[in-house]
Amino acid sequence: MSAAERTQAVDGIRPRRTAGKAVVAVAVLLLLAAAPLVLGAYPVSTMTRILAFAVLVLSVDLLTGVTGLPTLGQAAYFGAGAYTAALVGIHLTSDASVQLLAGLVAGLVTAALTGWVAVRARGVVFLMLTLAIGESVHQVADTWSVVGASNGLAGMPPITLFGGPPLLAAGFVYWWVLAAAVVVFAAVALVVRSPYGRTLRGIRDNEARMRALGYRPALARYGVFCLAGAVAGTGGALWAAHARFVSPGDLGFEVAALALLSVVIGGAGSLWGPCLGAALVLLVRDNLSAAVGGHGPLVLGLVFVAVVFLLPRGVAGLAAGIRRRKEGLS
Amino acid sequence: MVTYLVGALNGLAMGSLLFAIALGLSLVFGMMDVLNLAHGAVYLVGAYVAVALAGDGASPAAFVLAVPAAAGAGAVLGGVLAGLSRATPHHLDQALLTLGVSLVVAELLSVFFGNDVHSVAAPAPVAGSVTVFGESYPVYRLLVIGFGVVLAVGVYALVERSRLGSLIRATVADRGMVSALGVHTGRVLVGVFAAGAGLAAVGGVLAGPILGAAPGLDEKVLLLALVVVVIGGLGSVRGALLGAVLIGQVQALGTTLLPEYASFLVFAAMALVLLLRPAGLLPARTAVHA
Amino acid sequence: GSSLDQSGGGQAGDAVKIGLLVPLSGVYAPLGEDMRNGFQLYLDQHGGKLGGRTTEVVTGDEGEGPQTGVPAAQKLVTQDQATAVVGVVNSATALGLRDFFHESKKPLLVANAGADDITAARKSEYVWRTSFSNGKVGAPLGAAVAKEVEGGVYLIAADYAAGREMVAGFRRTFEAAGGKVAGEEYTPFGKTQDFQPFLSAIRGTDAKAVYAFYAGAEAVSFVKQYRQFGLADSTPLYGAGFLTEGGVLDAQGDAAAGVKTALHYSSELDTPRNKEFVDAYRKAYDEAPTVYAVQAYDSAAVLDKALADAPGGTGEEVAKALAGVGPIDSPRGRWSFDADHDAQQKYYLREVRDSGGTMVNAVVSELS
Amino acid sequence: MTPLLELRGLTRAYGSLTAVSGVDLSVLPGERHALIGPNGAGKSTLFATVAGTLPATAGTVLFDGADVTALPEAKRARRGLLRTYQHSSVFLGCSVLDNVALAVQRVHRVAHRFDRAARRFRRTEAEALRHLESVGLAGRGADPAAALSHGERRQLEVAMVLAAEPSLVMFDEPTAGMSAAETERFAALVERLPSELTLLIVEHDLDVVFRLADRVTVLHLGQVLASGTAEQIRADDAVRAAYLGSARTDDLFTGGTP
Amino acid sequence: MTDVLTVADLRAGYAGSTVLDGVDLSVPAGSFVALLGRNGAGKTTFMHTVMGLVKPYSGSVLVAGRELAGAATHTVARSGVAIVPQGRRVFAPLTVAENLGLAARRGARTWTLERVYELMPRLAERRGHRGDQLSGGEQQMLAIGRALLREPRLLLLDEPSDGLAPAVVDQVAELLEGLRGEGIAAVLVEQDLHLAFRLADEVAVMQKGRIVHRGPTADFRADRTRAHALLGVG
Ligand SMILES: Nc1ncnc2c1ncn2[C@@H]1O[C@H](COP(=O)(O)OP(=O)(O)OP(=O)(O)O)[C@@H](O)[C@H]1O
Ligand SMILES: Nc1ncnc2c1ncn2[C@@H]1O[C@H](COP(=O)(O)OP(=O)(O)OP(=O)(O)O)[C@@H](O)[C@H]1O
Ligand SMILES: CC(C)C[C@H](N)C(=O)O
Ligand SMILES: [Mg+2]
Ligand SMILES: [Mg+2]
Repeated sequence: MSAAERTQAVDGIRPRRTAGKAVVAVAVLLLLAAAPLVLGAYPVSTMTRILAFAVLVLSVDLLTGVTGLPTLGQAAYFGAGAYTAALVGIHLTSDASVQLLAGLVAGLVTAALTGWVAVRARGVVFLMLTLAIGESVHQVADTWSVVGASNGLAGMPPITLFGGPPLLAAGFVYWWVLAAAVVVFAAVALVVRSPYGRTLRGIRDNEARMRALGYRPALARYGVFCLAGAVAGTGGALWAAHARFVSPGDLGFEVAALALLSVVIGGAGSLWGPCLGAALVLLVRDNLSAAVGGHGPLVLGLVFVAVVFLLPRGVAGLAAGIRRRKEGLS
Repeated sequence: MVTYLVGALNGLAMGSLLFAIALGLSLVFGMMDVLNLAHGAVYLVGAYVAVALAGDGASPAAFVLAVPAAAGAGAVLGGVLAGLSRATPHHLDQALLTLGVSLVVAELLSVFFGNDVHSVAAPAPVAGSVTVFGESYPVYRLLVIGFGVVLAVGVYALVERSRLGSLIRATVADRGMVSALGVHTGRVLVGVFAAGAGLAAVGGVLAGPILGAAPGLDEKVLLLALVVVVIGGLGSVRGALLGAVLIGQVQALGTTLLPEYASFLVFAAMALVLLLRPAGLLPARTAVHA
Repeated sequence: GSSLDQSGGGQAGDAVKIGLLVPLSGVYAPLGEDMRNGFQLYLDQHGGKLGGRTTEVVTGDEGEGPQTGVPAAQKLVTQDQATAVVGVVNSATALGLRDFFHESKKPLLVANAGADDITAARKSEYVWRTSFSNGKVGAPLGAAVAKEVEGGVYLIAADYAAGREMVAGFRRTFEAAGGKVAGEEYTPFGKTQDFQPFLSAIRGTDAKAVYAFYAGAEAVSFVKQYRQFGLADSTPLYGAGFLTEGGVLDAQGDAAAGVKTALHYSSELDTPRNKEFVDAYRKAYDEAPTVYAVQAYDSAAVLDKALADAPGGTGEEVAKALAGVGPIDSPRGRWSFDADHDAQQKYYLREVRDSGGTMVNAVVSELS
Repeated sequence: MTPLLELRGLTRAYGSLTAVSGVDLSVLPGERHALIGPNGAGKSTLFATVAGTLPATAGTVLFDGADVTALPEAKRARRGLLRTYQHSSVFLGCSVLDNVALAVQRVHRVAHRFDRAARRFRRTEAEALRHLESVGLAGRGADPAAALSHGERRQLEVAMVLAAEPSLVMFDEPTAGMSAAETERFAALVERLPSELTLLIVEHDLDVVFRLADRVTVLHLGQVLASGTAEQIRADDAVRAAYLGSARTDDLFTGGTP
Repeated sequence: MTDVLTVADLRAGYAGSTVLDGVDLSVPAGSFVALLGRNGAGKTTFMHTVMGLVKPYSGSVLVAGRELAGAATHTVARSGVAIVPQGRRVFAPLTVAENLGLAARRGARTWTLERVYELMPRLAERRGHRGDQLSGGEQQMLAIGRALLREPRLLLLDEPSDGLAPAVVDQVAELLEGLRGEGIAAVLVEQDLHLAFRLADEVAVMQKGRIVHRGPTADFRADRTRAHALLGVG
């Protein structure tokens, strides 16, 4: 490989492979879009939840994988988005796009209001500060009667789209959530590949050096924190559109932890890996537990351990490894 | 006024307990650079050892026996964790790994001991209450304070003042170079891990008469221990002590003063400390890099 | 089938599938086990049939909250095609499921979750409750305490909907009967292990008694510490029955002696119906039944009657039949559904006493 | 001519140890100024204090006529005051090209853009590539920086700092760890740099020092021991005693043609 | 004279890539071999592989006749090998005294703390300073002192003069010459050719993971053209 070619490869995009990647992406999209036509209501509703959760996971990845800030607080913004969307649904309009926008703004604003506390820290301290934010927001949701306190916020009517009829069937809700999630995925992917994404990776690797190069890392970190809040809020709105019910547990520690774990399982920094991680985690938690007599946590624990040993750099790392091996041969 | 004095005393007792529990986490975290999320589960193992051996509180001997038994069980678990965590040098992967182990351990405990809440009675001679500042106060909690003091002094001397201590700290900083000095770093790792986990399990026994044993307790304890460790400064014995005492007071005295905000107090205290001193109150010497 | 329509057929013919949604994991797992036992006992006693049909029970894991409970219920209905679902410990889960059952036109028999709204503001013709509503558990004790206690009563509960509703229910009847509240505090739910600050605060008032609502691990800690800090001897403790129910009481042991609670059941109830039930339950599971077991047991009894009246086996039919099941002859005494689909039942004043080495909830009297 | 960098009584103490003690120094625009001195003399500390990584304990730093003593590091860098690190400080998880591009994109003011993929900012990419080539790392652009050897990281340091379009660069032992060939390349690169670029170089390789520097300042125990042209310094006895030791005049190679 | 170190056909690298591509090198007891080469040639990888810090893919590493290829680092260290690593790698959170204390052996004969302090008085002055509070040169001295306290028979010196002021380089050179007198053998990776030539009995040149030249120092110095070609200078 010539020098020029190798440098081209820096972005991870080589002309030859772009085509292949696009084919895979389109195929996956088509399969996802076709799911409601062949699957029953329950699997489709499971996939809907996975998609909404994957959006949350993307926001965690943006912070953790790209910027190197492990967070246990994203559920707070996810929840803010979900509650806001539900409130909009109950009191204002059943239009899903309005709810989505409201969720996005709610996530953004909540993150902007609370993020300044967290972005001054990094590493474990950041982890604990975000945990504190998450738990405090959870506590508010758990005791504030306006949002139903611990009983949750119920009574959200089915969503509508562009003035159409209520989307009661699982499949239609799924399509809406899929479309929105794909757009979010694309947006996050763009951010990651943009110069800003590079700035964030620089901060992850060596903040002091960034400062010496003339960057203000705190500002960039605050920016990505707000951005991640917006993404998480969007995920929350999608979650609410499907569940039509929001409870404090949705912004609890468990959700935040599972989101972070999905990122680790999927391979921090990759985008599609954590999405697969999200699917794995939710499937084990929700679909396997009864089948193994309530020992879902046991299976989840074994999965975690197995992932570390079998896929050291996450699901995405596995794929990268295969690619590297192939290249080595060619 | 008396209420506050009793609150402060109780804060000390809870602080001692927190110290015993958080210490192991801090050592493993600050010294081995592994965030051991299974620490709470190991604690719970200790608590259930107490349930199994001294659940009825009738015999002080059984309670005393439970301490080494739990320490042993904890050390074994710690050894296993150490072995496993060598599989990966990445922090997040280690967190995933130890969390996985923690889920498995907690689940196995619930298989063996059921999902019911268990309590552990304090050994008979110290099960009663005495009058302190005019209020009746459990003797056992007073005992716990004394234990915390002994533990603090012992561990401080060992870690911050001995060659073993510098060996451990060096191992964290650069494992490769320590082994290049002829030291079997795997053993250091396992040793520290086992000691840390043993401490957690002993904490489980000692806390038994106060917190009991129940599924889910592992997470609560882990969370509190994490808060203590982060507030105090990672890897520092003195930090863990200060953090534990502080959180003990925040929980006891703070709740007495501001009961409406009880659920926010711990996190608010942590956020405040970390905003003012991001590396914690007394960071270990490990924590700073040029 | 596809997911683009909202189907949900019936199950005519001989067999019927019932979904049992109880916590198999998490902090509520002990309750889930009792409920499963209760439900199974009824089936076993009736040849595995409900309403004359062979019954297949499909179990879902409710977990700790709606995050796990709601999808599990959806699976029971849409995937496993259960005719009705029984269970639900957590109130938020029950409320979160309400619209789903309402719109799928499938009956949900809530066999524990206590939120008042389930059978009030958000009632549905498809949601029926065989257990209790929080406010109603608190209420009956109010008048009794007002009569028994000379002086103020301190109210303390876990800070979540159930705690607040229990206290509100108690307070209403207590104040109506002339009782005086000496103080009121809500402790962080699920986060409080040490009650010393709160107990100290109680001591700081002139309260002559305490009314408390806690369940699970918090109930154990509260009652034990209540004794350790010397309050038990000076200030009688009253509470909602969950304070001393089931495994919780075993863990509290002697510390709970003398605690008085109100509940719609006690395994010590001295009626033939209950004796027979307790014996059968002991024989099957080697332990005394709890209120949770009875609630599930009764749910099976309710379904037994309703299914007999629903020849087509569709959700609509069963729901309609539920309205006509009439009184249930239960170990807790006869009870029936009220207009809001909630259980209308008797409450008992219970006191924890030593009975041959184990602590039990002895029945003191019936509360009106 | 006003100096580009002027230090007045610059002092930096670590607790009781005063590592830099009342240093006065001025560097004219376009000057190639070397800073030498024994280990622990305070050279790196001086750099860190000038760059703003460490706050000064006392004294002033004037850069381009303005007092920057209180300015944070990032702001000084934005004004064109940059330094390299004695211990390579690169972005280990990023590709080698990204390391340099990080410097370039800040200068091109696109560091916070996220409307397009980074590779679509062609000017930035091309510039970064050019800097990589200039230090001989062009072929390594796609590798993660963690895969570079010690000496290769030193080269990357040089590329990064030059890519940030400085007006003053402080090189802290740039050729330490570089092989003879790479040192030669570095020296040649510096000689090719535009003459208005001002350099302050800490270096123990005296061949490099005397080849590149117009003026040399010797630091000893945190204080300026001597300052002057290369010849003056070479001849200074005090410098010889404190720093040079036995001058190595013997020829490296005993035979063959040069 | 026997060899302290005999490396045969050593292959090693990182995550599948091959850096050392069949290296053969032997170091006779008591002699110094300079390992020269351009940046990225694989010198550090070689040192690390001998030390057991990088696991070889194949090949043999004999230390005093004992096969140690793939052995754990501490095993290698206990067979009498010590390393002064590139980049110093002193223990940042430990004080100078603690750094040295860790390396000191009980019942040491030739190298004691006192002797190290005597040799490098600067370290004695900085006894209580943490590793990361030392200047670059001070750290290098500490790294050398640490290795000496192991009383090795084979020293792996990876650019020991890196960052040292000329006067100190002289001191180090004298020190190392003294060591050679005591019968310690060494592999010396060094960019400072003055130092390398002064110390080494033999010179080996590495290019792209292979030894491309091996011979007595005097021979190497005698052929400037070849040396320049090998080292890529000129
Ligand atoms: N963080 C620190 N804390 C305390 N003392 C320090 C710190 N960093 C450096 N020192 C001390 O300050 C003095 C100057 O160090 P500095 O790194 O500036 O020296 P230098 O001239 O760059 O030396 P070298 O040529 O060896 O790199 C040294 O004696 C060193 O021990
Ligand atoms: N951790 C690593 N992962 C992947 N590749 C590496 C790693 N370390 C070194 N390399 C590669 O291996 C090759 C040899 O590196 P090595 O450090 O052995 O070189 P060196 O001869 O010591 O160079 P220098 O003179 O710069 O120290 C280099 O091309 C480098 O890019
Ligand atoms: C008594 C408790 C089991 C009640 C239950 N926690 C609820 O949410 O209503
Ligand atoms: Mg320096
Ligand atoms: Mg090297």
